Amino acid sequence: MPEFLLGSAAFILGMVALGLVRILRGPTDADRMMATQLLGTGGIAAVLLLGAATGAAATVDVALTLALLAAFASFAFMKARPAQAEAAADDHP
Amino acid sequence: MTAGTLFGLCAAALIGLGLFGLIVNPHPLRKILAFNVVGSGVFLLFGAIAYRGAGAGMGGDPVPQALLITGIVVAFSATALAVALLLRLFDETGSVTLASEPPAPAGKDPGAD
Amino acid sequence: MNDVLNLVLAAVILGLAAWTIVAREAYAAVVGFIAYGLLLTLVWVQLHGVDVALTEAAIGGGLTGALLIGAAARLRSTEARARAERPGQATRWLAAAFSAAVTGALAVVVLLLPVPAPTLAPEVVAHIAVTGVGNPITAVLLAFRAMDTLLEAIVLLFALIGVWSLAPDRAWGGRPGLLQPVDPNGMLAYAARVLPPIGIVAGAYIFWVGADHPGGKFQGATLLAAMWLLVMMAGLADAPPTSRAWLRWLLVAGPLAFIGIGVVGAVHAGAFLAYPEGFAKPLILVIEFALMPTLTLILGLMLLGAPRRGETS
Amino acid sequence: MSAILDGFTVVAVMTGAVFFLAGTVGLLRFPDSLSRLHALSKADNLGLGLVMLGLLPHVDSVAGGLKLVCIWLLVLLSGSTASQLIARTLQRGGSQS
Repeated sequence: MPEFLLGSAAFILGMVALGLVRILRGPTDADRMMATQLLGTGGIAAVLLLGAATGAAATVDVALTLALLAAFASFAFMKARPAQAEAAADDHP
Repeated sequence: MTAGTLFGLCAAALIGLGLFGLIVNPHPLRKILAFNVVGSGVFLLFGAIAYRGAGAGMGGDPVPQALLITGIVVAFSATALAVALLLRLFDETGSVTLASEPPAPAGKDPGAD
Repeated sequence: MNDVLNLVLAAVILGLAAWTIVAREAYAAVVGFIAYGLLLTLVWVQLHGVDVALTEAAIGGGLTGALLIGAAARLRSTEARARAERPGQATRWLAAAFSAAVTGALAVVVLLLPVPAPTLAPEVVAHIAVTGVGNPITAVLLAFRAMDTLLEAIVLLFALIGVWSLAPDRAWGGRPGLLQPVDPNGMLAYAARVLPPIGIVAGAYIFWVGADHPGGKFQGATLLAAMWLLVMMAGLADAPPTSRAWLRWLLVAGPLAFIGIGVVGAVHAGAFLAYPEGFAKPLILVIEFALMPTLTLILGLMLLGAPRRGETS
Repeated sequence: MSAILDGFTVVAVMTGAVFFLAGTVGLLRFPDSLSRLHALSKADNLGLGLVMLGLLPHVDSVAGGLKLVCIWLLVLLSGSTASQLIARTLQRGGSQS
């Protein structure tokens, strides 16, 4: 069973990492943030799977912290964005 | 290859990447970012060494791991101070250049104030 | 299977670090850096450092990300000019050669690390019973190397004083950060009402389990600070003016309590920060409780930056 | 009994992984930002939800299980709020350019 859980963690991580190509391609900052959000969710799933595979109960707390702080970072992104929405529109016509 | 060696080598590469960015990126904010990459590389190297020190029923050597926590928090405070300095410079002069003689305003940015 | 996972992690981390360095816009680079911090958290789990993973998740990805993204947004107009200052080809090649040499040297060091690795883990196991706490990391942070933690708290305080001292004269003692208008569409305000109660419970929980399981004051304080910042970001509360006496007292209370206990140790146990026999755990708990509000305030205020407005606006 | 539970875990986690796959494909292949956002929320909600569901039989206490559910609810809440905000900025950006 641990092998299966680790394999799933690697698979999910590989998948969301592929999604990071969106960070490279953009075109808008919102797209980049979406890729990070997907990575955040995938990261939480991977941490949970890792914790179940190794039996380390405390990893659930890592996932909890990630869930709260990832939300905080994406809100900070949203709050910072309107100030430069026009600049972004110039960069990506 | 054990996880310790793999992430140790990964850390070495991160430190190199960060140093490169620190030298060639002219924008101070990018230098701060690059410095954080160097910092996390150093932390990771330290963490890989802590991992190798597993023993006595522990997954890693707890002493370097505790120092890492201290290091991460202090690195955040240094970053915050650097960003505050940078923003004050920007408020004061409207530019953040580190060049001793600012270049002619050929690359005038329409967004600059 | 574990090796596959580690390889994927290492590859993605290197890719993201490279993106952080070469991306054209600072904004895109910071988004890459947030993702990078997230993946480092997973690496710490893989390296059996759950305490470090918690810290990285809280500070590396969350707080640093929010700090840098705000700065990147404000400095966007300066980027075009900075691009014109890019160093010449020769400098870049030299920098690349230098960085590659550093990496190579470090890689050799990593490959030549002694076997068996030196470790202090048996020492910690042998002496942890004296401290009364169950989490070895907490024992190291607050008993075996308590001096480090005390100095760290003071470094944090000095960094905050440094940030505050960057205030322009007219805003001295005023409120840090910008006045946030209440979000008209209400989504952020909604999140800022629903998330903090959960986040505060989670932060208190992570703080509380720190004595016996991974967790502790830094991680808990970061969660609390993030929730406080979220409420301010949504405009539901304003930052306190930096001239307030209660604020300044709270900021020094943690380090002062820490130093006080250290002096008591010098008198009763023979050395600064030594705990009298049998009193180790209660004293550690007192220090943790005293540091918690201080750390929360310092971490939050550091992210807000220097005061930029008067007390009233 | 444990074989049934293990089977349940395998099926749930694999289905969750498929949703992550779908989310990635959507994020990479969909033509515009709003449909990419749609793909993202499926991975967020269902992918993590199914993984969490699959791990529930493995927790060692009721509190551990509750924590798992709490994490999922948190991600649901913050994910949907962030999606709303992203969509609004996209709309605003679209009307400007």
